[in-house]
Amino acid sequence: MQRRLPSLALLLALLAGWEAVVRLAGISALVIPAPSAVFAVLWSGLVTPGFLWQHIWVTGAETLLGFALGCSIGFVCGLVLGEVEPLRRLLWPYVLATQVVPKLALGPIFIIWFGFGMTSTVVITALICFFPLLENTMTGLQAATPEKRDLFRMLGARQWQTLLRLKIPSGLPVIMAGVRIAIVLALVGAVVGEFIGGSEGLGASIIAAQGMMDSTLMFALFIAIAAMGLLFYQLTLIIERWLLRGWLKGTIT
Amino acid sequence: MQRRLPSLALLLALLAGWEAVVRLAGISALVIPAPSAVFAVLWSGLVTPGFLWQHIWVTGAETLLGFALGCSIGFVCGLVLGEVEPLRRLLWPYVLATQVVPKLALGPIFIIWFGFGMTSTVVITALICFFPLLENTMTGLQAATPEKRDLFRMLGARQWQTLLRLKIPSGLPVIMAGVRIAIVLALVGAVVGEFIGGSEGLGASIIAAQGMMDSTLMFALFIAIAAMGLLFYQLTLIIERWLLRGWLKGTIT
Amino acid sequence: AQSLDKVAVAGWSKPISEITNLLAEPDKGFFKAQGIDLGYIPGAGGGSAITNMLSGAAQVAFTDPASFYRALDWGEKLVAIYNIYPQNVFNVVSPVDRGIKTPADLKGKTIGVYSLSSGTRQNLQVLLHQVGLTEADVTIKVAGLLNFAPVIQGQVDATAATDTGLYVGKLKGLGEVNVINVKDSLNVPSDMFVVTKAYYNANKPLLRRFLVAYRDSAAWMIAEPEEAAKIAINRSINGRNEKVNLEIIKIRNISAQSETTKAKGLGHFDVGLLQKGADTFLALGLIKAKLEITQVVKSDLIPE
Amino acid sequence: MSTDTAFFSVDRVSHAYEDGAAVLRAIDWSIPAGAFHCLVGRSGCGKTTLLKLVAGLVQATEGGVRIEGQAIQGPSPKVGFVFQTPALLEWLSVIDNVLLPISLHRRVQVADRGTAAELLELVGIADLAKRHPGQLSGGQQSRAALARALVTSPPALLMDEPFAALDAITREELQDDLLRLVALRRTTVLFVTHDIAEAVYLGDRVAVMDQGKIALTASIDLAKPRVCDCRYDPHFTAHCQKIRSAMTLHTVELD
Amino acid sequence: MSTDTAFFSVDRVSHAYEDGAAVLRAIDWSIPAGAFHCLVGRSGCGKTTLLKLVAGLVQATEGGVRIEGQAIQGPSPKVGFVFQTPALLEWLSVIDNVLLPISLHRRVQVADRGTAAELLELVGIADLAKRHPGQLSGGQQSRAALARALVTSPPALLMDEPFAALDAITREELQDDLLRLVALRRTTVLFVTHDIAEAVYLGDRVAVMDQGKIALTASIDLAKPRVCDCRYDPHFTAHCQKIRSAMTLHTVELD
Ligand SMILES: Nc1ncnc2c1ncn2[C@@H]1O[C@H](COP(=O)(O)OP(=O)(O)OP(=O)(O)O)[C@@H](O)[C@H]1O
Ligand SMILES: Nc1ncnc2c1ncn2[C@@H]1O[C@H](COP(=O)(O)OP(=O)(O)OP(=O)(O)O)[C@@H](O)[C@H]1O
Ligand SMILES: [Mg+2]
Ligand SMILES: [Mg+2]
Repeated sequence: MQRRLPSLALLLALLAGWEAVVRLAGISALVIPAPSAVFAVLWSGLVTPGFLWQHIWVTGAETLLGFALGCSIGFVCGLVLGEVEPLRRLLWPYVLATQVVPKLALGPIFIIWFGFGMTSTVVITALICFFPLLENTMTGLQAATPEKRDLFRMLGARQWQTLLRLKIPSGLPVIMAGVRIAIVLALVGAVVGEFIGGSEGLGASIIAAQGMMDSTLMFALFIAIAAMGLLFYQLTLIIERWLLRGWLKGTIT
Repeated sequence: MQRRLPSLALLLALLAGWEAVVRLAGISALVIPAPSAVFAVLWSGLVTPGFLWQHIWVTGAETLLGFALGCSIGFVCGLVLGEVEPLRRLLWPYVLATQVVPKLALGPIFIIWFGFGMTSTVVITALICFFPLLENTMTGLQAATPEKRDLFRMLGARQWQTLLRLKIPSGLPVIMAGVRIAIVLALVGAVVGEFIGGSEGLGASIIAAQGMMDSTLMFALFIAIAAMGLLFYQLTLIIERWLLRGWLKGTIT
Repeated sequence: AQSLDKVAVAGWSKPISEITNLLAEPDKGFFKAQGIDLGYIPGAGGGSAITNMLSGAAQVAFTDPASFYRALDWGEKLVAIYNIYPQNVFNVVSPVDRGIKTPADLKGKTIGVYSLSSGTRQNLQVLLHQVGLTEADVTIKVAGLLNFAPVIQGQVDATAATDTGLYVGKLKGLGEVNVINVKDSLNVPSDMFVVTKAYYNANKPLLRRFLVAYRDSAAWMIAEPEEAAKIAINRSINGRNEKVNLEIIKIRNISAQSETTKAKGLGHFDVGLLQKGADTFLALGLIKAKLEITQVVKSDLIPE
Repeated sequence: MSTDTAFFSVDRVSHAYEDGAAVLRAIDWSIPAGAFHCLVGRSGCGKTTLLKLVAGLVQATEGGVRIEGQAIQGPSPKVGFVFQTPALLEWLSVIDNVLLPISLHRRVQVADRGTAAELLELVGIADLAKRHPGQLSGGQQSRAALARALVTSPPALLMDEPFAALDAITREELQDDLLRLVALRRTTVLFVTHDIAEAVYLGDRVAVMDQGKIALTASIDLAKPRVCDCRYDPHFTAHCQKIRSAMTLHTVELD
Repeated sequence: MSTDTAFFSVDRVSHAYEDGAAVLRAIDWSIPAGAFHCLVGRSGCGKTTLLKLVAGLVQATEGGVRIEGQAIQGPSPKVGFVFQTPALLEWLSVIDNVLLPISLHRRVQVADRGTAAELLELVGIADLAKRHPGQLSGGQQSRAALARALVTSPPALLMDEPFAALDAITREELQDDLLRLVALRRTTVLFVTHDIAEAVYLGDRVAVMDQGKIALTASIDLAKPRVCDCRYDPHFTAHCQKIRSAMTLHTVELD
């Protein structure tokens, strides 16, 4: 907690500054709402009557499902494409294409394929967050030193064993960086997915709030999303520390 | 070229399958157009009268500007936050917040802050693509072995020298993975930025095509975007190979 | 219990308070009373309502005439079966000090729209066309859904909006403004129910029941706006404020009625106006072929 | 030169790295089953390269290697290798590193843990079994690597300067332990070292390599089992001198 | 024990790693300017730890180190270090690795390239200057690391088994070269080795470390400059024997 103090102090200072600017300059609530108003909305959304929880729950579920799906696929594809050079040459252009084509515009196709509601959003989320894991997995697999590869060849390790017991552990710090990027993108993906075809969730609420020109609610939603992002990120950090515990021992730093 | 053949063959097979499905299942062109129609539009967009070039140029410029800006900021922030632990603790929550808050929803606010046109889009692009570089830079900086750190301490290297001459080269493969993720996200960012506030560019064209319910043009635009993405990605690969040339020598694989 | 027929409506929006009559189905059961299990598919604009319907996710599209014209122009076989909002709800709003009072005053001005694909832009084009102007005579800026903010900030001279948008804008302190209503120039309807011709031919009795149910729900919302405003609090995604709900519902109730509907009943079309709209679109180059509106507007299912 | 009883036979093997000149030039060598051969030579003469070639880790540019009469295609499960660098996995404890060759092929049993613990005892780092490699001294790391190579009792061992990082006394203890162990297991050994006395003490036969060629091979006719005292045997010293002069000779030629 | 003329003075230094027991226990040592001290000891006794402590790379748990009378806070620019592992930068060529200590402080001049080339010549890898570390043999890598430590002519050198990966002959050549060089430059040297003969040949004084304590220090009264022949001097052998017994003693005690 102590270590978080400066960050919190900065937050309060920023909020105070924002409130002051809004009040003194008389900026319309439409342009930028005062933080006090935003927190009032947030309070009513979270405490009484608490209408936000339902949306938080939906978005959270979509994020985590999409993240789990995207990370698994990204990781496995990273392994396969990293190990099988011809397959990489064959499929790489398609992997890239899935990434650069705007998901927002793919809406109708997703609806045909996956129907409405959570499935589409989860698929979009997975599609958005799988690429960093793919890239970082493929890069991480290169991290094992030539001597250790020779060791594994000498020990008669199968390709999958070398992967599992040497290349993945060697690349774990890099792979986990990919996971950290992915969790952040997953939340973005879930929100964007809801922009397209959701009738619930924080993303759908943002669009609705925009329609009502309710900037105050919009900012409250941003804050809820940011808080979720911080929470999810912290969770991945904890998982990472657990996975890397073997790694950290005996590195004199 | 030879090595690309299987990938091209797959492309042709996919296109043929798509054409067949659309024709046989009688799917409405408003939902999914036939590839033949899409290529006809693409031809007219690229050759005669070539109305697409202007948009490609705008989106390309925004992507590259945003990429350059985002990568520079991400890299420098990665260095600073990676090296200065208190600063990381202070600022990390804010960095995450900028990432998880949906840019699409921030759009209107960006317009108020940065005005209409390219600036907003470039800022959004930079904001989207800076995070992977930040994460991967911070992770890459940890890659130098303890012995080499000791060496640099022993040689009386300043912190910035250790950074520049040891940690950055050691982490270069990981940093470059971040760059590869970033270039892909930059293109996505530019297109999304144009969704919000652009009146030119491929993203704006997609929205306009959506308004005209012109799915054929929309798909043609997707293809143009995918082609740009492939091209940009190849460019980063070339740059990467050049940067890592020292690295590759003498790694017996 | 008899089994219900499933009908899904592809809307142009998320489940917002102005369509409370649809969202109130679990409370009021207008459709269930007609043996219909109602579904709602959210959309982003009238175009997506039609594509969602064409993709099979829904049977009925809740869409605007512009999207309808376009889809017809692309060769889709569609029919409009019910006039949801016969009144045009679009307008152009500018601060009083800009002195923009008539459509002609817009020449040379900078005007905000929601997006390049939105109804605000198309109706602005229609409005300009009525006074012999085109988009080339003004500067269009994409301002997003918070489009009154740039007006307040002075980044645009005027913005194209809707009646409900103007209402909430005023709530948010828009100040003194001049409003040019599109309906004063050309009162093309705002929204209609559209189905595919094939579905229309195959399911006339079901659609008839559907329209009866919708008509009843609309009549209920007109008669009981207070109750609707209350239901919207929980059923709609943007209806936390009951007072605002009430005002928006009242505004929508007004746009659901016209001279024609007063004469013939809710849901009836003024075919002449729709034809004029299509002709204007053709003149603007927004569609490529002349449309025969009488061929694609069917009033035979509209309940008496 | 290869015989039927040879475990390793190296037939006119040459090797050049991609960029450079020839590193090995037409090497012929045959190691009978159960023999202990040593290879000495100046730094950079190609010892490691030859060892990797015999192991099947490096492809010969010309010629080939046979194990028990079979031409090798790649690393053989019969051969254990001690690398010049310890190459321990940082994320595993010492004992898990030692057990790695077993755990790659089957589930580790209690008996295996016993074997591993005994080997750690043998190399003198039993109390460090739970540590991670980063927490060991240089010599302790190379001893852990040695234990790892021994844990599967491979029929043949290729050892690349395994004792280079060890002090004289530990080294002598381990030499005796190694001799005992390989005699017991009848292991075929090819042992690279830069210590002439070590080569003579350990080897049935010592080869001197120079610039990629075998400059000399000598049978060591000292009694087996060897004991510490034989180091002071005049025969021993004579062998050392001979090998030493074979190593220096070339340098003289060059000058 | 520290004197005014001492270059390094180590005062009752103890050290323990985070997890473990004491690795160094109340070490006292003083090295006069220009002296060549050697440290031998069994693997894992704490030699590397002491060297890093003197270098300022590791913080003493108790006691402190002074260089020319100044308590050290961290690594001093006056001290060069040869690590137990070569620690070369893979992405630089050999010559650039050697020039690294210079290039960190100023622009590399033609004269510096000359110095570096001379040092590579000295350690016998002049023709490999343009190679990258991954393309060198183990011994060649450690020689490159040696050249790197010498290139700035530091007033003091801390060397951690620099010749461990080298064959006997190269090693002897380099010993002589090193002695010549440090005599010329009047360099203060603390040299860790596991080779007793090497310690006696090189050192003015040899210390034996055992389980974190200095078990013995011996002045070596052989004439300087030393030449190869002195290895066969009975004095030399006597010194070796004494040190050896000091190293073995403890093991006997333990059994
Ligand atoms: N990071 C660490 N954490 C805990 N213990 C350590 C760590 N590093 C070294 N040790 C222990 O400290 C002791 C001394 O280590 P040190 O590296 O100084 O030995 P050394 O005398 O240099 O041995 P060698 O000749 O094998 O290099 C050893 O027993 C080792 O296991
Ligand atoms: N990857 C490589 N590319 C080019 N040349 C190489 C490569 N690896 C080693 N060499 C060269 O091949 C020669 C033999 O190397 P090798 O490692 O076999 O020597 P060695 O006898 O084991 O030496 P040491 O005793 O120093 O370990 C050396 O001159 C070395 O420079
Ligand atoms: Mg070698
Ligand atoms: Mg050591």
